[in-house]
Amino acid sequence: MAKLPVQFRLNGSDRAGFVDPAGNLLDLLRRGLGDFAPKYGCGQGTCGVCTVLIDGEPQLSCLTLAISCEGRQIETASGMADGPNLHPLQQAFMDNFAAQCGFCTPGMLTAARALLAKNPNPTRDEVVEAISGNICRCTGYEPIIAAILAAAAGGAGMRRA
Amino acid sequence: MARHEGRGMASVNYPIGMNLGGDPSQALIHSNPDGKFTVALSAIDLGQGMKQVSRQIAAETLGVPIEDVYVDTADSDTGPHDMGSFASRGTHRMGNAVIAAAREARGVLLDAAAEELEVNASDLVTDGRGNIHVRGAPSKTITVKATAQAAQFKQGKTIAGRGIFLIPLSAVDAETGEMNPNTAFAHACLVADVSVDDETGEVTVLRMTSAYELGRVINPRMVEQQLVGGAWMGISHALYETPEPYYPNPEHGPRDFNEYLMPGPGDIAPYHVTVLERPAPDGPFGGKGPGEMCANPVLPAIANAVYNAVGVRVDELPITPEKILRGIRANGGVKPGPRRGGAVNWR
Amino acid sequence: MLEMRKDLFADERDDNLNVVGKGVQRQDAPGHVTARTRFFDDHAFDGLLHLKVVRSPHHHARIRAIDVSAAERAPGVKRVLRGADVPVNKNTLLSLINFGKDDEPTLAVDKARYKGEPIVAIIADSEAEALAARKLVRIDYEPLNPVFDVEEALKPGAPVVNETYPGNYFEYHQRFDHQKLRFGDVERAFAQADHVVEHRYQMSPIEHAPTETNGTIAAPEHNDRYVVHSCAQGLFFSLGTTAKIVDLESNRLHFIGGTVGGGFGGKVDSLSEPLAVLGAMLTGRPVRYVLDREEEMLYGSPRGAERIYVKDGVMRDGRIVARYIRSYFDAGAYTRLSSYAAIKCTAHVPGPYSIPNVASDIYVAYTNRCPSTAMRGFGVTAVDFALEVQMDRLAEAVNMDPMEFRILNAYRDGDMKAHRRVAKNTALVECVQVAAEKANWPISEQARRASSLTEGGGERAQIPATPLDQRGQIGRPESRNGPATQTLPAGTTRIALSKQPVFEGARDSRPTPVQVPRYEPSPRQEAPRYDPAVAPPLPAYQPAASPPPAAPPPTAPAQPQHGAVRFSSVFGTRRR
Amino acid sequence: MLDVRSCASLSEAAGIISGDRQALLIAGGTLVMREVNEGRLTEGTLLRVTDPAFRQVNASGGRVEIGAGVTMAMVLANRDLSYLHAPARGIGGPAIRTMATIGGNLFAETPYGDFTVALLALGAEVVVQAGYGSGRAVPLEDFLAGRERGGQGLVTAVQFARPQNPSEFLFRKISRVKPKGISVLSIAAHLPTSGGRLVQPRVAYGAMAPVPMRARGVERALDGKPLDTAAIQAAKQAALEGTRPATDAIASDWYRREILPVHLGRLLAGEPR
Repeated sequence: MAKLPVQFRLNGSDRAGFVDPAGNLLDLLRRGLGDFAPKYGCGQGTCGVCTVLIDGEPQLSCLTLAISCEGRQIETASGMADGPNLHPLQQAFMDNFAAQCGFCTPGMLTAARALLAKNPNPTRDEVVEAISGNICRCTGYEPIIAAILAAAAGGAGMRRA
Repeated sequence: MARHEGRGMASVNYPIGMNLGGDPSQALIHSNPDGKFTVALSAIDLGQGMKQVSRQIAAETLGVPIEDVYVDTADSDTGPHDMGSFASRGTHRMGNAVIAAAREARGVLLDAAAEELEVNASDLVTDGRGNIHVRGAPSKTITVKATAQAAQFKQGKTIAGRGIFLIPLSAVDAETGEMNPNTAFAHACLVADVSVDDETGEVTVLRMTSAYELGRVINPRMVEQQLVGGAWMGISHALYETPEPYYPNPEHGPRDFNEYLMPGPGDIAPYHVTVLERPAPDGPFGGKGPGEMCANPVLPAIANAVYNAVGVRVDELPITPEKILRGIRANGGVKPGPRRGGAVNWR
Repeated sequence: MLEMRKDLFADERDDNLNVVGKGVQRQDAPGHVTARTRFFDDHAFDGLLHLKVVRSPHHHARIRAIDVSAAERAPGVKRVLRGADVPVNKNTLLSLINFGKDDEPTLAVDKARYKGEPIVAIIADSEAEALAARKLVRIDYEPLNPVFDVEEALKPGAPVVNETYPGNYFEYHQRFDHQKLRFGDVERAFAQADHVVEHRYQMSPIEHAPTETNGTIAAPEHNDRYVVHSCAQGLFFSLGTTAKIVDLESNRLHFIGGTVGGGFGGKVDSLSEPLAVLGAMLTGRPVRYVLDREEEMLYGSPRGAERIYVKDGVMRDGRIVARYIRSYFDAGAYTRLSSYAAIKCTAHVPGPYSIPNVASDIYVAYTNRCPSTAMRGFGVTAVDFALEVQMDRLAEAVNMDPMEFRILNAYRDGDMKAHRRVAKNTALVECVQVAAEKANWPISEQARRASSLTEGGGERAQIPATPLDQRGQIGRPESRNGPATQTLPAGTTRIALSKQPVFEGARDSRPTPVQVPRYEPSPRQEAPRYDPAVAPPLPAYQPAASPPPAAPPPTAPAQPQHGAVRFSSVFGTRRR
Repeated sequence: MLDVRSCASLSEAAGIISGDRQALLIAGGTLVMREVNEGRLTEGTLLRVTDPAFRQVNASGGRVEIGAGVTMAMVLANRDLSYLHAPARGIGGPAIRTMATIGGNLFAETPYGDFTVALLALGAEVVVQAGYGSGRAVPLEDFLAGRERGGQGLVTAVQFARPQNPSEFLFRKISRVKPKGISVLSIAAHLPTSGGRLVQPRVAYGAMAPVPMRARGVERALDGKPLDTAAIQAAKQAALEGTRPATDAIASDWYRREILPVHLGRLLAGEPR
């Protein structure tokens, strides 16, 4: 089966790749374009470690047909920092020791980023809801919730998300 | 409908390192010509913090700032042998190996500084900020950087160290089980407060309070990571998890994170930990290792709290709502135990 | 959330340290939050191939025929592997330390012993092609009766799960179908106790469920070597296991790992490394083998189930005078690490308490389920659950507060433990006291005054006279209920002390800031054997009574061994 | 290998589906892509529909029509559909909700498909288009009964009468994990009243049978009664009529039967779960 071309903007840059017709976005990002921020955790939509933003909406790249992303804006955790300057969410994850093995972290950050973009001052319950599709097996979630609330309190959502 | 609150506790100890010993760890440390150190290991960091623990232990032993130490792990070409990251052995075994390597490297470092300062190495001390000076005479000083440069370009010395740590292997007696198991044990006691819905059998963990004795705490923030995450896992083991929900019947195994039940971020219980430090005589700076035991007391404490709340003993994990409901039915209703204590005393 | 109690044991510590004890940032945190941390799968390779396995749909079945011809012809397929392609297709994980017999194939050949057992591996240009070809493999099975319950598995006539261990139990010391612990006379103590309480506890299996599934990328490297990006929890452990299975010298494997997306014990087994390396060897190309989530959940080896019977004798005043534990580890179809867990469990019995009479019989039973392996708290988590629920019951039976009951029975410095070694550096009492205080759970003045440093030792440091038995001999299930055969006199030890690491400055119980161990020889005997060619020496103690009915097996001849160290006396038979 | 075709119109997609048994519609991807990723779906054609009608919501009038390609997130963003926000929020986490569609939910296997339970209580009809003709409305219950047989055509939309009073629509999903977990069971109830009495109430369950089901016994017990303690008691008595719950990884059939009346009673009485 011939591969199909697909073009989109990834973290602000134009990128293109060739994919199997039924190939998923996660494989294209990782194997095709070398962006290893989204991870493979299940391929089922049950763990959230492959979460990316597509036109600003959080989506699971493992369940997304790559060719459906033609012309769209895709953002991953690789593009969160502004050059050497960490995004406030990234800094808050550091400050709150919210990463242990670090495997869920890119997906968590992306889920949190989607939340703060729409809701700069979330309640704890809203933070809990926002990360409810993201599995963390190390931290017990509490430091992650604390980090997102801290980033929000510091104005992460207002400044840039 | 009624919800019943109950309180239970459990106390445990936990062995550090492979039970019978025979599990060596090695470390290599070397300095670049600027007095910056690399620790080469083959130990695994799977989130527990192996890299950072080794880094702090190396910096402390070398007597240099922590920013001057990076830990490289794990590459079998550069990192010497280590048994692995399991059995709560990382901090204890590898920590000791890192100390040994760092001591050797520090010895060379101080020798080189002594040559530059024209004093005895035994009179030298480090200040942890990148300087070496003569004890009692802080003005007679040389930086670690200058020392390393002199060692490399003038003296022809390698500032490097090798370390290994091994608790030798123990035999086991076939008839008595006599053996030389672990040399270090950590300890804990945990109290769980729960609420049980007597119509659905659902358990809510209201809060947990614990005390852990872990030997020397190398990094309290990382200990907190382990204990908080481990307590979550303990709740999970107690109330939710199993790949065989009807064990020993092997059917209905979960295939994903939806079917494999674990507490979500909306199920978290407030948790307070107090840490005690009784240094292990053979631990690195007395450290033990909190990685494994942190879930263990949670399981029985919750089981005991459920019994205290509604009078049902669930002796088969996980303590599912179904098992509790069946227990209440078998008992002819709830039979709450005595109330234990009052409001928690958290600071 | 976390509070330090620096006042306790302060005189045993020097808190004047530079960076140890400080909550400084983790070295790996910047990489984690910027997503630059590289896990095993985060490496790009040109020409990467993908490996998927065909798994048994049966719990227990004879494999009559395997037809891979259609799969071999499928689009994109580069190679199909069967058991015969695996150079050393039988291994046991602890063979690296010479503990246990090789019992597990990498790809099953004649028989599938659990549902999900790998039988065929397919290597293709893409994952999709490997998955499509997987459907084309035809395997002819003859289903066999499975056994799933540990106690059923140990009964005579149960289906044989694993022919290496035909009784469905791991064989300890070439003599017994279980590991024994004997300390004092539990039967006599039960007879004298005011209350005897016995209950059965069952720990469910548990899946490690790391967010990163098991996987490996192996690729031919320059210098005729293979680079292996591994998720292993023990890098050299996995390297050694892989080298043995693919029959390569260890220096031809270059393992890179160290940054792992959660493990919890589930990445000790080297589930993916050997096949990925073999694939790279046979195709000359990089091969990636990653378990999908369903495979990880169902076939990625769980923490095994444990069934634990606890029987305690307790006096009216709250002292526990006897504890007997009979426990069954569900190993699944192959040994992996269960044999070791039973030993660790034995060392843990009777928990952190001083009990003058203790015995246990710990079995490792084989069943037709996915082999179980290590998990966080291995060998201890389940028995702690059983013991601490049992403790709650005992406290109720003697009408004592559960906290005070723990403190009363807690082990103290100087107490003799059931494995015949003195307890040191204990702190259970203090943990209970502090937890009670923080939880506002009132305890008596006497309990508050107790200390781990006092009341231990003395009479509590004695090793009691201990009846021995020959129950549970290998191949003789009828011997499981035999009488005691002799009594070991009080004070007897038979296992030489290992040379213990000694720290400078530790003797005055005030460690110097920097402790480095050196070794002192054991006071009584030289260190245990290290030469793999030397058979274990006879025990130092020779029984005065008549020898046990079963003749001790002959000393094994020296065999070429894969591992470096003969692993204690636990396993002594020749390895296959 | 799998091929993918994009269809600019719903009728084009319907035509292909009618003529090709190996053609499958992919909307949000939450069901189909998992089958692809795990290797169960390796042959055939996936159809993508780009027709705007597929993702259209018409919710302002008395008759509501929601395109089958409308996502849970779109439902949540639509104020006219506030009564459906609870079931929409019950589907997955935020990322799943931006992908999962109303149409896909109709095909989700138990214990999934909680949104469909809500639609069942609303008396929804499914618009099915077979071949190139126009769609026909099929009662949701009939659609679900025939779902396993397949071959019904392309689902293009769902339709239902807008509830007169949104507060008369109740939904509750019981899961072990909070806030996101799959169902032990779910209950939806549409309880229109007139003069203080219930008029033709509709109650539906998820995870209590192989497909979402109507609770006819409960409906009968409530019909024409005021929603008082006696009626709720009668509803609980009738709660299990017709149920055939499964035993799965989440719960046993026994447990589902035990707690269904409890949760039904709490929902009807306005008590927390």
